[in-house]
Amino acid sequence: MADVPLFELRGISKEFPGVKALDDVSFEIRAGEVHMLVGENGAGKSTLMKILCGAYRADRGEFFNAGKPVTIHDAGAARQFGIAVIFQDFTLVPYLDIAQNIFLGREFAGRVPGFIDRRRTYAEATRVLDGIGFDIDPREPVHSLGVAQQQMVEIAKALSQDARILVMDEPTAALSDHETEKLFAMIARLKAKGVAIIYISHRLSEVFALGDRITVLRDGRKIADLLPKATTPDQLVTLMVGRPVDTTYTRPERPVPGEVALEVKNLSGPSGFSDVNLTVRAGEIVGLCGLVGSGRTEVARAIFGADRVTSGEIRLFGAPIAESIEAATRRGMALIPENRKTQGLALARSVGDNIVLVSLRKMFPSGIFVPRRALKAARAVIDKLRIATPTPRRPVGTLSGGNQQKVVIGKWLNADAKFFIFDEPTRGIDVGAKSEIFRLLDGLVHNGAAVLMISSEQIEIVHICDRAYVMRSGRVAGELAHHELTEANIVRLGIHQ
Amino acid sequence: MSAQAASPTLPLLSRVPGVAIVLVVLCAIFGALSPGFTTPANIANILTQSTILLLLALPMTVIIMTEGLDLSIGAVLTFSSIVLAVTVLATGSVTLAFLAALAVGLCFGLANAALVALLDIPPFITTLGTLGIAQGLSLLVTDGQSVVGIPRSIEHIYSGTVVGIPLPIVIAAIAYLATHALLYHTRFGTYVFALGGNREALRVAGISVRGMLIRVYAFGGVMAGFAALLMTARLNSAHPTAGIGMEFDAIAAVAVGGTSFERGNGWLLGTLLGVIALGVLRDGLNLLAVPSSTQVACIGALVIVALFIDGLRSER
Amino acid sequence: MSTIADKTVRPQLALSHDVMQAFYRLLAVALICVVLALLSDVFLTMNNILNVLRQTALLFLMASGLTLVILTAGLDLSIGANVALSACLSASVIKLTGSPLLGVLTGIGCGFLIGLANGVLVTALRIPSFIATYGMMWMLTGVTYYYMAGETIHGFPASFRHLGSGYLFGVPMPVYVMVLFLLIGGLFAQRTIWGQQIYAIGANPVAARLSGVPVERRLVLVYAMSGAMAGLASLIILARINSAQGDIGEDLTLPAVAAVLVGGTSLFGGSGTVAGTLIGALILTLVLNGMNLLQINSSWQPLVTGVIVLLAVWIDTRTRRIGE
Amino acid sequence: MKYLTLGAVAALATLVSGAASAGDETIAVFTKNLTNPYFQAVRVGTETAAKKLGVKVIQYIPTKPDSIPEQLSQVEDVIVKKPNAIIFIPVDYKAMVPAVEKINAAGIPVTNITDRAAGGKFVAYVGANDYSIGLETARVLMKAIGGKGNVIILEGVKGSLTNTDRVRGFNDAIKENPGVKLLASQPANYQRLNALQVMENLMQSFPKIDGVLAANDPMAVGAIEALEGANRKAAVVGINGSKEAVELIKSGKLLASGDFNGFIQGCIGTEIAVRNLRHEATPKEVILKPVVIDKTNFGPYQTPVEQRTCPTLQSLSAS
Repeated sequence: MADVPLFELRGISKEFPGVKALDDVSFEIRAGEVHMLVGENGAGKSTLMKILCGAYRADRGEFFNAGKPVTIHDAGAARQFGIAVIFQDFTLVPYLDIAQNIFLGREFAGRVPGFIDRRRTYAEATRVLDGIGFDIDPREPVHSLGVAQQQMVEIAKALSQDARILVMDEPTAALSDHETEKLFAMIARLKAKGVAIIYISHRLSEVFALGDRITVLRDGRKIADLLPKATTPDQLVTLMVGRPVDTTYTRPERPVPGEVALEVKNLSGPSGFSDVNLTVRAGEIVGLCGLVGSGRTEVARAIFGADRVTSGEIRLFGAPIAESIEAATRRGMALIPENRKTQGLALARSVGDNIVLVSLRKMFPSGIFVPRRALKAARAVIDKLRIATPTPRRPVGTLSGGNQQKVVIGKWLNADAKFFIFDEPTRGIDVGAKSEIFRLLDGLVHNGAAVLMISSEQIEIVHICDRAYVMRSGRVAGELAHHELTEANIVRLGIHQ
Repeated sequence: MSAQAASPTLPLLSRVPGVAIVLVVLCAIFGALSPGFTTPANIANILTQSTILLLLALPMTVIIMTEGLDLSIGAVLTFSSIVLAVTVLATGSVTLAFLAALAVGLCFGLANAALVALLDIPPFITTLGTLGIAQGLSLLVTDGQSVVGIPRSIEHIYSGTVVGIPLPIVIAAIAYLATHALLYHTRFGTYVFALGGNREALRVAGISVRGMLIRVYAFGGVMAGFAALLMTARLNSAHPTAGIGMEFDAIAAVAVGGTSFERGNGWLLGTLLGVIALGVLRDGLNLLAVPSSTQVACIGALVIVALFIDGLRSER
Repeated sequence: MSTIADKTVRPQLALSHDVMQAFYRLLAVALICVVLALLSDVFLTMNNILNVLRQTALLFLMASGLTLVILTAGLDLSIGANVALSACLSASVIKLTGSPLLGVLTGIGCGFLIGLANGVLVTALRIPSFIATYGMMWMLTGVTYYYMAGETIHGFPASFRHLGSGYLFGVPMPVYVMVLFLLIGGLFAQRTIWGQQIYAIGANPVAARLSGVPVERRLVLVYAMSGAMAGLASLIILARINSAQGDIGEDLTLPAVAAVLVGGTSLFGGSGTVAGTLIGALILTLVLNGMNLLQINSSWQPLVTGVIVLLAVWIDTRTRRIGE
Repeated sequence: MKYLTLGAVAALATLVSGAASAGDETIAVFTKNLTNPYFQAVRVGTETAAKKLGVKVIQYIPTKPDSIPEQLSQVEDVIVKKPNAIIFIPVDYKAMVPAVEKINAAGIPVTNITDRAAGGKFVAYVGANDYSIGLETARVLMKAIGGKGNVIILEGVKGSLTNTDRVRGFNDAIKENPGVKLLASQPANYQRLNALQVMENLMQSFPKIDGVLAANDPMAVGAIEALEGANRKAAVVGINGSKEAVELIKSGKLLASGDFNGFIQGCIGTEIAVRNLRHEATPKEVILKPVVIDKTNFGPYQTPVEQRTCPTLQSLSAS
C-alpha cells in the first residue's frame, strides 16, 4: 500500500513560446511526507506546481491518483484530488473577511439559491481555524491582518478544502523565525494527519530540517531525487546550480572601519519604533535583525526619509539630514527595499531607465536628458554587476528575480551612493544569485561604503555582518559585536522572554 | 443601518465620516435657514428626486468596486427611455415597451461587458465609446425631438403612491435592498469584492473572471433600463438629452459615499447617503433661492469636501 | 499587484508594440484621407487641409497637457471649465486694458493656477484625480457663470485675433502654435529629466518615490502644465470667435480625453507620447471635417467618435496581444 | 434606509399642510440657462418690471444648461416654497408639460413666455412668433443680396421649438426668392465655436456663399469670424437683437438681427403675472410683432437692457 504513491506525475513536459519549461519530469507524492522541491529560479518548480493544481495544462505527461490514471484539466479537477496550493503572493481578497476568504468559490448555499448561509460559513471557518490552532475572529477583514496571519488564513483555506496534498511555495519567505517555528510545528501536525506536503524553498536549512525527500530540478529537467540524510548541502547545491558553489559563504577580511557614516540618536516615529540608536561606520556591514514587525523596516524607512519621525536625530557622514528622501539620496544614501517588484522597480520601464532614475539630476544637471549618455551609464552598470540582459532597452519586468535585484542595486551604484540600506536583499533569490549579492556587498564596503542590512535569515547576518543590532517591538534590544554574533544570540535578544 | 450588521467587512464606525458628516451638516444648515426644508412634503420631494440617480449609483458602486467604471450609463438611460416611449407609441403596450427598455439596457450592458471582459479594453475607454454610441442613436432615432404623447398609465409610475409612499421611493428602496442583498449576501457579491480586491484569488478558486465581469456590467445596463422607466414616467416623455451627464453625478455620489476606486473597497450605504446628500444640496439651495451660479460651485465643493474628510481619515 | 503585472511587457514587443501603434494610427489617418478624397472633391484642397489643421490645433492644445496628466495615471476633467474661466477673464482684461499681451498672460496664468489647485487637491489632499478635477470642474463653471452673468464679451483688437484667425505664410497661426507645443511637449516628455521622472511615476509611483523622485512636486507640475495648456487653448478659441461666453468650454473635455486615448496613451500611466496625441486629435478632427463636407446628419458625430475611440484602443490591445 | 421610508410615510401623512410661509408677493422666474444672453435679457426684464410693480422675483436656472430633469426638480422644489406666481420658460416645450401640470395642481398661477409649452394651463402666453421673425429677418437678407445667390442656414439645437420655427421661416423666405439657392442647412447648436467650425468646413465645399441665415446671434457671430478668417464676404443675419449683434450691425459686419426682445417679454410677462395676482384684467396672449434690427433702426438698442424701461401692456396695444 505504502509504495503506491498518493499522487504521481509521469513524463510531464511543457513548452512556452521559445522556452522548454519542463522536459519529461516525473514526480511522486506520498502520504504524510514533506517533499522538498528545490532548484534555481526558472528551474521549472512553479510551472510544475501550476500544472499539478490545474492552472496550466501539460503538453505531454500522465497523472495517477492512487495508481489510477486521471486527468487534471482545471483547478476544479485538481481540488477533487485534494490538491491545494499556497502561492507566494497570497490569493486573499482584502475587503472580505477571513471566513469569506477561506470559502471563496465554495460558499455554503443558503435556502435561497445564490445566497450564502452565513451562520454555517462562520461556524465552519471557526472549526478550520481551531484545527490549525489559529485563534482569531473569522469576521476580521483580511486587509487588517499582518503577513504571517494572512498566510495562516491561506493555509486554513487550503485545509478547509480537506487537502491531501498541500503545496507550499516559499512559505517562510515573509515570516520571522518565531512565526516560522509555528509554521513548522503545524506542518508536523499535518504530516501526522497523513497530509502530503510539497515544499518549495531556497533556504537549505529548511530543506534539511523539514524534508523527508528532496527533488532537484534544473532547467526544466529532474536532476535528482534524494533523501536528506544521505545528502550534504554542498552536494545539493552543486546539483541545483550545476556547478560547485560555496554556500557557507565566508566573510573575507574587512577593512578597518572608517569614519561614522550613519548616526541615529533616540529616533522615534509614528510607524512603531521608539528611542532607536544606531551607528554604522564606513567599510562595515551592520545587521539589523529581529522578528518581522519588530520595527526593522520602519526604522530603515525613517532613516531614508520615507516615513515621518516624531523625535530623534539622524546624522549622515557627520551632518544632520532633513527627513526627506530627496535629501537622503542627494547625500548619498540608498535604500534597497524589501519588495523590489512593488517598491524597487518600474517594471514596464527599461533596465536603462530604471538604472538612471536615481541619478538623473547628477548625470544631467542641465535638466536635459540625453538618451545616449543614459544608455552608456546603464551598460557600464550592467557589465559591472553582470546583469543578465541583452540590452538596457529591455523591460526590467522580464528579468529573473536575482537580476531585478541587481538592477535595484545598480541604480544606486550609478548614483554613487555611500551608505546603503538593504532590506531583505536575498528574498526569493536562488542560491547562485545570493552569493553574488553577498560578494557585491563586500565590494561596496571595500570601496569605503557603509551598509545597514536587514534580514530575517540569521545565518545570513552571522555570515555577512561585522556587527548587528537586534530589535524587539520597536526598540533596539541589543547590539552584538562580531564575536558575539551567533544565531542563538540573535534569537535570544529578538524574542520576548 | 442593516449594512453594518450584514457586512462584517465594513465596520460602520470606521466609515461614518465623509458623507455622513456632510449630510448632517447640510440638513442642519438648510433646516435652520429655510422653513420649507423640513416639511414632510419637501423631504418626500428630495427622496423622490433622488430615486433615478440612486438607480444609476447602485450599479455604479458595484462596477467601481471591480476597479471598473461605466460612463455610458447616463446615455444608455436616455436611449432606453426613448426606445420605451417609441415602442409604447407604436404598440400601445406599456409592458412591451418596458421590456424593450430593459432589453436595450441589457444589450448595452452586455456590449460593455464584451469589450471589457473579452477584448480587454479598459472600462473607462469602453464606456466612453458606448456613451457616444448610445448618444448618437438617441439623436438619430428622435432627430433631436422629444417623444411625447405616451399614455398616462406610465406617468403614474412616477406620480403614484403605495400605502401613501411615492412609488419611485418604493422602487428605489426595493432596488437598494436588492442590491444590498446581492452585494453582501450572495456569491455574486462576494466575487465582486474579489474582482476588485484580488482577481487571482477568483481564478485560483476556479471562478471565471470574465463571466463575473459580464454579469456586473449587464447588471449596470439593466438598472439603467429601470431608471429609464422612472425617467420616462417623470417627464411623461422621452428626450435625447434627458440623461446627459448623469453618469458623472452617479460616480460623484459613489465617490462621495466613500467607495474607493481600488482594491474592491466599497460601501453601498455610503452611496445611498451620497445620492441623498446631492439631492439635499440642490433642493436646499433652491429653497434658499441661492443664485444658480453659486449652486454650481457648491456641488463641486460638496464632492471635494466629502473626499477631503475621507482622505484625512485614511491618513491615520 | 495586478496592474503592475499587466505592465510587464516582453522585450521584442516592447519595441514592436510602439512601432505597430504608430503604424496603425498613420495607416488610419491615410485611410480616412483616401476615403474622404474619393468622396469629396474639396477635401484635398489646400484650404481645407489648413482648415483641418487649424481645428486640430485647438483639440491638440487641450489634449497635449492632458497627455502628461494621463501619463501619470491621472485624469483632468476640469480642462473644459478651465478654458471657459480663463477665456472669460482674459477677455475682460483685454477689454479693460486693451492690451492683448496682458490678456494672454491672464489666460495662461489663470489656467496655470487652476491646474496648480488641481495638483494640490490630488497630492496634498490625496483626492483621486478623477473626482478632484470633476469637483473642480463644477466650481470653475460656477465661478464663470457668476462672473459672466449670462453676458458676452465681444470684439478684441485685431492684433490679438490674429493669434486665432490670422495667417503667416498662408498657414493659420494656430497651426504654428500647435507645432511649437508639439515640439515643446515632445521634448519635455522625452528629453528632460522631469519627463523621465513623470514616466517613472506613471509606471510605479512607489518605486519612483523611493528613488528620490519628488513625486508630489512632479504631479503638481503636471497638473499645472495641463491647466496652462487649457489656458492657452482658451486664448486661441477667444481669438478665433472674437467673443467670450460662459458656455465657451462646454463639451471640450471629453473630446480631448478621446484624442489622448486614440493617440495611444495608456490610462494606467507610464506609456504614451505627445506626438501620438497629435495623431489622435488629427484623426478625430478629420472625421468630423469629412462628415461636415459630406453633409452627414450631425447626429452621427457622437456615435462615430465613440466607435473610433473603441477601435483605436482595441487595435492597441491587439498589438500588445500579438507579442504575448 | 428604514428611517428614510418611515420619514416618507410621515411626510405623506401630513402632506396636506405642506405650505410655506407667505411674505410679500414673490414671483419665481424659470429660464433655460445661465449662458445665453437672451435669457439674461429676460431676467433683467422681469426684475425691472418687478421693481416698478413692487414685487419680488426669484430666478431659477438649471445648473446644467437646458437640463430637463433639473428644471423639473426646480419646479418641484419651488412648489414646496409656494411663490405667489410663476413665470415660466420651459427648457423643452413638450417635456416640461408635466411640470406645468404640477404647478397647476399646486394652484400657483403661471405665465408662459418665449417658448409656448405644449400643454398645461397658463394665465397667458407672452412671446414673439419665431416663424415670422425668421421670415422677416430672412427677407431682409434676401433683399440685400438682390433676391438671388447662394445661402446657408445655421440651425440651432435640433428639436427646440424656437429653432424649428425660425428655420421654417428662413426656408419660406428662400422659397419666395426662386433666384436664391439653399446650399446647406447644418446645426451648430446655437453655439459660437460650433458655428465657426461648421462654417469653416462648409466654406470648403462652397466657393461662393452670398448669405448666411443664423438661427441666433452667437452663431451669426461665429459665421462672421469664419468668413473674416478666410477673407470672404457674405451677408449674415442672426436672431435675438443681442448687445453684441447691435454693435456688429453698427460696424456693418452683421446685416441684421431679428429682435426677439427677451427684455420686453420679461417685462410683460411679469406685468401680466402681477395684474393677475391683483385680479386685474389680463390678455390671454401677447405676441410681440417681429422687428428686424438693421443699419436703419439700431439706435435705441444701444442702451444696455439694464437701463431700459419696461413698456406697459397699454403702450404695446397702443402702438
